[in-house]
Amino acid sequence: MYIKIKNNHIEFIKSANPYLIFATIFAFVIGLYYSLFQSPPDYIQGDSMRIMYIHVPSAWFALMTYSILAGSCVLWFITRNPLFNVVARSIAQVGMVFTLMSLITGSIWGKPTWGVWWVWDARLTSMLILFFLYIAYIFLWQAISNKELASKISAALAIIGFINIPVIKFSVDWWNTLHQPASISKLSAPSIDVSMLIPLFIMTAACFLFLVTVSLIRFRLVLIENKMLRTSSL
Amino acid sequence: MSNLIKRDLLLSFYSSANFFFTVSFFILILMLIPFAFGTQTEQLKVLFRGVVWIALALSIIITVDRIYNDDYEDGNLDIIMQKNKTTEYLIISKYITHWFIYCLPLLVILPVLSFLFYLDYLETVQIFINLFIGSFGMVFIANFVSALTLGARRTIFLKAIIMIPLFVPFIIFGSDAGSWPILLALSMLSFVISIYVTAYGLRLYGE
Amino acid sequence: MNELKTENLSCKRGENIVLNNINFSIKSGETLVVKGRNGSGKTTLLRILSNFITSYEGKVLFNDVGISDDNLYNSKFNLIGQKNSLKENLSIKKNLELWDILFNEALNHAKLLEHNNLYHLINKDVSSLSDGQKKCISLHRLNYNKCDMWFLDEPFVFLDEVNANLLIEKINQFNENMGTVILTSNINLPKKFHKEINI
Amino acid sequence: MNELLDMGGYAIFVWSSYGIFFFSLIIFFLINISNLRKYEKIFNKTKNKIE
Repeated sequence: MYIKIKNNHIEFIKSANPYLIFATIFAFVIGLYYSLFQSPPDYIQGDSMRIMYIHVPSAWFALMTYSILAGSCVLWFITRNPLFNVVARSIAQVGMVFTLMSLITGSIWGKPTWGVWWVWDARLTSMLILFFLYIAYIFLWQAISNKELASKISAALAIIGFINIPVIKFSVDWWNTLHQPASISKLSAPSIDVSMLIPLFIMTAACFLFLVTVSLIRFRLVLIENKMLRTSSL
Repeated sequence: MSNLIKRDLLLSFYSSANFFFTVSFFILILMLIPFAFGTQTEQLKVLFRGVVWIALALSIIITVDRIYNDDYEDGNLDIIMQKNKTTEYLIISKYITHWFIYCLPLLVILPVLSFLFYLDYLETVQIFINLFIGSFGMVFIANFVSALTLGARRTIFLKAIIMIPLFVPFIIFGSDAGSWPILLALSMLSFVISIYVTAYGLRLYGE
Repeated sequence: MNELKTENLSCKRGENIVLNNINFSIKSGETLVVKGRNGSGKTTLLRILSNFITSYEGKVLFNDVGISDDNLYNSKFNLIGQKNSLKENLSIKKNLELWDILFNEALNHAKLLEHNNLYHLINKDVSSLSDGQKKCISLHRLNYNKCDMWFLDEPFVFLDEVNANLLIEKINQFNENMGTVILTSNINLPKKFHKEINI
Repeated sequence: MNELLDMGGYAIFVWSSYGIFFFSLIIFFLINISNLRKYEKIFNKTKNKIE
């Protein structure tokens, strides 16, 4: 179970880096072409529907990244393998960026669709709180000077946040049924046309490639950071 | 365990300024409602139910450093941990004293304040019950955040960022009159999590 | 007759080794001086011995029982760390009262503090005292808790000659009553004690 | 081309969201890449000193 990070692994990641960057750019270009030119406008929402192609992938990856983050923190506590800590720390900031992007694009999309920039419903509120969980994770690590301690504590915090998210989702849902009796017509379950599915799929793939690329760059960064912490404290 | 409670109570008695500060802070936040929103009776009633929770959350946040940090920084936590080999007793007595010193005064002053905001007896009792149960849950959360962030000094803003998302469920349910069973469930959940996490934080601190 | 000993004690902090293969044994009535440079792990050693740090390699045995297994061990020592454990904004008297409760023991502070010529200051705030005076009051904690061992972390720092001699006298007395003392120091002490190790 | 730029009347929303999205992603990527270069440089220097 104990996976040690060897030098040739890092060399491999290093050599894969340009290809990954190229693939990401390529996927984004294709995705942009499909989402802006090739797909038809939605018959209700018109062209504002196109924001979905960047909003939905970033929301997915915001959630997925936090799941990976919390999962690797749990695995770190179980196996004591430092690799999981490095993974958690390298993925956190990418997740934060995706969360912020999904919030921004979501509210820009909300203006033409709902008529308002922001709706206090469960999904948006828990996304906002997710953003603050990322911030807490990242900045707590920076605030504690003993870095080994910092990793442990911020990992514990990430797991608590993971428990908190469903609780918040549930309570905001409950709150909505009490305080806002369907004042805003939400998007009904979208029956997405195939012509919309293709750009969405390509954009998702592109965002995934971006996630992998930047996470691997940050992986190397975090490894070097760890080594520097070690040598300077000797 | 009883020694620690006695000592913490005496300490808060000696530095009784702290105690008056939190109560004054609580009252002053609520006092801002009429200034900010006007003095219409119906509006004040509605706002009071919500803002009383915000005031409670803020007064707990500003006291979070006093739970473990003060004792950690001057070294008293060493003695406390040496004297209490079973960390759970230590943690539970800290819960009790923190609630007793910083939440009980707020609850005592609450009926007076709610009459100032034109609420009748029944409504006051409902708010009181909710606040009573919810304040325990918030104290549990404040305790584990305090224990976890012992290594990060003087970062009250960061602690607030960590704590406010955890307070959200309490505030959502707190402002509804009949939701005390859910608050009780939330408090119990936070107790279970808190006692593990606080013990973990204190153990890490010891190292 | 108590014996405290370590066998191949090593301690790692992340990747760097703080303590490497520490072996010593100390019996009742003896004093061990732990010497070493700044950051050589003296404080870590004392914190291991007082059960605060539990993740280490090797063994720490008190009367041939591991210290983390011995439920009574925590009441057998007094640790005086580098922090003074004093509330700066309270007077000495109030601080002593708080300690009395914490240690569950009421001492005759007047007599004990007169020794260090501190009793007339008892109503002053701790923040108005000098570092040496704070250290003296911190060392006053040794009077609590009739125990078998004292762990002193840099006890002579900030002390003037008179107080340092008083402390040495106190340690000698404690040794005669079959007490064990482990103290750390990075300077040469005015008196030779029984044992000395370098780390 | 004008049709594309107009986006059926939603131009400001679509283009601003796409703009913000890609701008942030690129900036984030560049920050990390430059941080990596910087750290690698410092690390190699210290490694040479130790050796």
